[in-house]
Amino acid sequence: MAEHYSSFQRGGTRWLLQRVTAVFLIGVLAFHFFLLHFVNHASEITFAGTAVRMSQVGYFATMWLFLVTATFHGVNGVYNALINQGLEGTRKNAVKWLLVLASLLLVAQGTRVAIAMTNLV
Amino acid sequence: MSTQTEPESETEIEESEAAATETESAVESPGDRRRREKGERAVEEEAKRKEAEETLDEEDTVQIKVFRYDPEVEGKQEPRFDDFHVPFFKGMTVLDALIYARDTYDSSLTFRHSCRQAVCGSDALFINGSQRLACQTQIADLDSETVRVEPLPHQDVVKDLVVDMEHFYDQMDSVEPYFDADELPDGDETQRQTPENREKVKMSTRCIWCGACMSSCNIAADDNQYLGPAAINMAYRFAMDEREGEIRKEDRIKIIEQEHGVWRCQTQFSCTEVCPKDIPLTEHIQELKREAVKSNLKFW
Amino acid sequence: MSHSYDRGFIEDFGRWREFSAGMWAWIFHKFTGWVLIGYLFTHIAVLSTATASDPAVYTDTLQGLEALVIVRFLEVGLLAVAVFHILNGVRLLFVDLGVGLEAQDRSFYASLVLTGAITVASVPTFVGGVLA
Amino acid sequence: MYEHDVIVVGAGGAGLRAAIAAHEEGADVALVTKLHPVRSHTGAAEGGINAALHEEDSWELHAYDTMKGSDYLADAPAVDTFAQDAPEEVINLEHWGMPFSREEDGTVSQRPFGGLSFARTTYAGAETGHHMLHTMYQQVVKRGIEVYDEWYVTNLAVTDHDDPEDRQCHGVVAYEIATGEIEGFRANDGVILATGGPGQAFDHTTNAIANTGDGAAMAYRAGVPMEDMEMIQFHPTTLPSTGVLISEGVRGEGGILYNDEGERLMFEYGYANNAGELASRDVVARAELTEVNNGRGIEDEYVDLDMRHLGEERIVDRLENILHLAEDFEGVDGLEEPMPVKPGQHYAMGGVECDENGETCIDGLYAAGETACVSLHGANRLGGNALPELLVFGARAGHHAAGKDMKDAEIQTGYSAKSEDGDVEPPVEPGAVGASGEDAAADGAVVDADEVLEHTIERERERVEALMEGDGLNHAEVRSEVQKSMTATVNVFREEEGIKEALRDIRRARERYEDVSVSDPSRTYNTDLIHTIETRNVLDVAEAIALGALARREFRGAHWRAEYQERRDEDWIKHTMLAWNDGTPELYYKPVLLESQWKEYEPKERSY
Ligand SMILES: Cc1cc2nc3c(=O)[nH]c(=O)nc-3n(C[C@H](O)[C@H](O)[C@H](O)COP(=O)(O)OP(=O)(O)OC[C@H]3O[C@@H](n4cnc5c(N)ncnc54)[C@H](O)[C@@H]3O)c2cc1C
Ligand code: HEM
Ligand code: SF4
Ligand code: F3S
Ligand code: FES
Repeated sequence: MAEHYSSFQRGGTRWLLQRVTAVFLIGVLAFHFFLLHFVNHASEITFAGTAVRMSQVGYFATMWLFLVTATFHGVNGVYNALINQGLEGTRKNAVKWLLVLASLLLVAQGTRVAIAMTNLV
Repeated sequence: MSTQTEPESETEIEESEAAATETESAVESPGDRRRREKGERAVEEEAKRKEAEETLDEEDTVQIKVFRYDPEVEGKQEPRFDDFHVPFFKGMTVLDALIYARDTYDSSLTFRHSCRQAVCGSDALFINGSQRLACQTQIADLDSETVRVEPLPHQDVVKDLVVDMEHFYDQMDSVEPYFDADELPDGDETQRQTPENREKVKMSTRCIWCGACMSSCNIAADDNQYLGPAAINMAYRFAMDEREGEIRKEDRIKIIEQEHGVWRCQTQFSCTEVCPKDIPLTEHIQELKREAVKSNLKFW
Repeated sequence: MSHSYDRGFIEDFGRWREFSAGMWAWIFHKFTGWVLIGYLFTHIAVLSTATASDPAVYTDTLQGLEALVIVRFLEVGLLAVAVFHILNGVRLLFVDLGVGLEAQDRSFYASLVLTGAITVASVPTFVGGVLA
Repeated sequence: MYEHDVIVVGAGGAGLRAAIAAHEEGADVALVTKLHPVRSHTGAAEGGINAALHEEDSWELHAYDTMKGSDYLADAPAVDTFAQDAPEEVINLEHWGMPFSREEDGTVSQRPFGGLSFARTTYAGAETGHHMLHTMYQQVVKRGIEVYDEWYVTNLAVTDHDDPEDRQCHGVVAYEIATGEIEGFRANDGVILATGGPGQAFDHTTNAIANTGDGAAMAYRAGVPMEDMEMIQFHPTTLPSTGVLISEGVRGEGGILYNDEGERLMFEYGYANNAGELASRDVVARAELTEVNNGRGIEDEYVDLDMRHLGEERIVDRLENILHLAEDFEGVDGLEEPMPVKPGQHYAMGGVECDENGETCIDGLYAAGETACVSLHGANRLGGNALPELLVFGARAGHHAAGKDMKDAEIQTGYSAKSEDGDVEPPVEPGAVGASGEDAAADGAVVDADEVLEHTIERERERVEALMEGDGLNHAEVRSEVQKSMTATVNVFREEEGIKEALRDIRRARERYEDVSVSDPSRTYNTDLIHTIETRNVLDVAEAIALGALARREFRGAHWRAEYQERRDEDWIKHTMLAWNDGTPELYYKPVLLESQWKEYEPKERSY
């Protein structure tokens, strides 16, 4: 098995993950939009309201997953697009790590924000 | 002929030729005569051609606008379009029109063609903005006053409508396009294949290597190393053929999974739309993507 | 062989007129995807105001932004972009599963039309607050 | 200069099989072809491949059917070898992955075909030839066999001994179409010609535009006799504007032929009161033309083939590709209207004389496929017998050329096999204009291999130079005149006067050809030049066909003569042979071998 495992091509995994995250995002994005623009009008949003929602563990987890999947999906999408555009070699590597860094920062900052929104701290 | 003995027939020719030259040479030498005749004929031809073009009735002619380019010939180095007026008949194809234009107006008009029946794949061209086989395209179906004919986009133009197919062939070759079974029965036995399995690969075996799909694909245009729809379809044809066996299939999946393989396809469908053999290329590419994912998941 | 003979206009600009449904879908999906990821970054940046020690900063920022007509319209645009990306994304997921490939062009047009309809329908909700 | 053990000219079914065979024997082999292999016309074959695969079938039955179909003009050793080797060859193809149509149990399907006593035609949908061609090309790729594609072979490098049977072939000279470069290809062990049919000698044909009989013409001029050239098969249902073939399947399913008056002609005028539309190809073709000649043709040209009554469901189910063909190539919707059809040239039974091992009378020169005449099809080819011929004799030629130990051929080749002088009186002198042996110096001076090649290359360079420099006629005119003349006179119906007319036209065309030149000055992809050279070949082949037709004064198989309405076995069980004779063709006869080491055949009436 081991050698098969080593011949594993990441192209396929990323492709698959892009689809899996997409499926997850369909639901969550729709929910997110609906909740914050139709149920609660965006203009009426206050920190207090946000804090109430974010303090529910389920909602918090969903939003955090939303953040992570969307980041992966979006950044991976951008990366694919650039590769298809003919990005190669060192530049490709540079872009890759740049994107990874950006994602990590985004997720980290997002997480910090999310935690700040709860009344846990 | 054979009833005559050879020397006889030879003398006969000599005699008749001698006679011919004798009468003529009183006036001019044979060389002069030939040149004069050539000249006269050229004038005649020109007149005929003019007349032919003039007598063509607007109503039953079509105008074809053809891309011209020749790296060597002065005046053709700058690409241009030439117009030809061709008499129309029912059932006329774009290839018929091109042949007519070449044989009647300009014998240097260059394009590949052979079978005239959509099996040799020589004449995929860019006709009125789409990749089609000239021989398979009825002028009447184009519904347009003029027919614009160009060489396939995204391929180097060699001359006029001829493009360099080497790259396309290379891509085809790179997927190991040959049947290679894990094991074969004894000499005088055939392998078995279910009719369902044959049905499954049937469409993929119809490819005539015309290159239309590759030319239409935006991804292939940008990424020269992309295998392209035809080559991937070729891989599909063998990977899905149950006669080859699992081991070979695994290898084939690895080939199409490479960096510039199936993952590059962005399901733009234009390949499927232009394929003159109606091969569902996108479907085959997508199925291979799933096969690849499946074969990778197996080992998790 | 990376490029074909330069046929100028025909090759570089003229081609889009010859694009078919699948190509447009691809272009739109790309565009909307980029907008969305761009938005995600800005979104988090804006929400970062929540980390300020005073909760009012967050509330003020958001409500201040929402008070701008331009932001409201941008939101409509964002919705359109998201809706299209979702609908076409679903279309692509089906394509990946090999389902309904014959209808790929029609499903693209359907995505467009639906996106348009949803967007128009939601204009009152979005723009309502500021204009009223 | 390139050098290989075996050079195969042409990469259709026959050429590919020959190359694989030579490679199997360990030879260094190269394919030199004017079209990329997959563009060869073998790809157009629809129907199938005959082979006695079934246990209840036998090669003897297949051989018997083939001999009967040939109207007893085939040579028994060829027929027997063919029927014996065909099953193995078809199994080979299957092992190479050919996508044959299958039965429920996974075995290869076989269907009945005209003139066969057993359902022994294997097939792959209605695209058998396409699959066969591609399957073999794939094997060529797999084996890494060198392919020089878009190289046009212009001549053979043959020593210039006086007697063709002393000559030796050392290679070929070819022109690279893309660059205009002329190069020699030295063959250490043999050259195999597999250049396909001569359909372009006619203006209405199912053959490709590239089927110009190049191989036959080159071999002919090098001294190999042409055999039974008059035997041309005409297919009754081809589309008028292009000649695209409408398969016999339409009539098989119940399609009906109507004339301009809406009459079901096959019965109305008693052409075939039993079989009707399903009578054999030659009968139907003659019926259609008779209608047209009697003023009952539609637009004075064709008749209608109607299948609408079969119903959409059945048509779509079984004849779908016919709908596409009619739509794409004639602009006719077969579900809504009848399809126009007329007879078209389809296949040449005759060709380059060779034996069961593909060898011609020139040492080191082989021929295989439609361009060759082992004499397998005699006066008429059975449907489904050409594709297996490509396999069987392609393989044999390849093996033999590569030095495999094979049994000696029973068929005799060359002028020395002559049994009888010819007796035709052509109205004009045939052969080269001002024949002086321009194609072979014939003084025995050039015999060394390299010298022969150099010499030939030089001559070809001069020829091309001359064609490029001149300022004369466009070859297309010359070609189309000959094509028209052949179709008008040496067609399904042949009358003495007509054939003579054709010979006169060909003579005139030959003279005009002297003034032909190429107007495209470019060295890059100059198809004008290629076509001009091809036209020369078309002329030689057309003339050979007409001469054979004039000589054979009987009605046998595909060859119908107004003046002689029956088969005349006492006088005419013999092959018409034509020797180029350095420019002054000579017609002679050679016996038909009705006996092989296995069997003897007794001529019987050919009725089905
Ligand atoms: C429409 C149609 C349907 C048919 N259906 C059937 C059928 O159902 N069953 C059957 O048994 N037979 C059928 N036949 C007959 C059979 O297909 C042909 O006889 C056979 O394919 C000829 O094969 P080939 O290899 O001899 O020549 P081709 O396939 O014609 O190949 C000729 C090759 O020679 C090359 N060449 C030619 N000239 C030169 C040159 N000067 N220099 C270099 N290369 C050259 C070409 O590039 C090409 O590669 C059909 C024929 C036609 C036209
Ligand atoms: C809500 C449901 C969503 C679905 C169904 C979805 C679906 C998809 C799919 C299937 C792809 C892959 C296209 C391909 O590779 O062929 C894709 C690409 C992409 N998506 Fe999404 N997506 C969704 C949400 C999002 C969100 C929220 C973002 C932003 C964060 C996003 C950003 C992107 C980007 C940037 C791409 C790459 C576009 C490109 O090819 O250039 N998507 N999407
Ligand atoms: S897949 Fe279709 S379009 Fe592509 S090369 Fe083959 S036949 Fe041509
Ligand atoms: S056009 Fe190109 S992107 Fe894929 S579906 Fe066809 S290969
Ligand atoms: S001429 Fe052969 S495909 Fe068009």
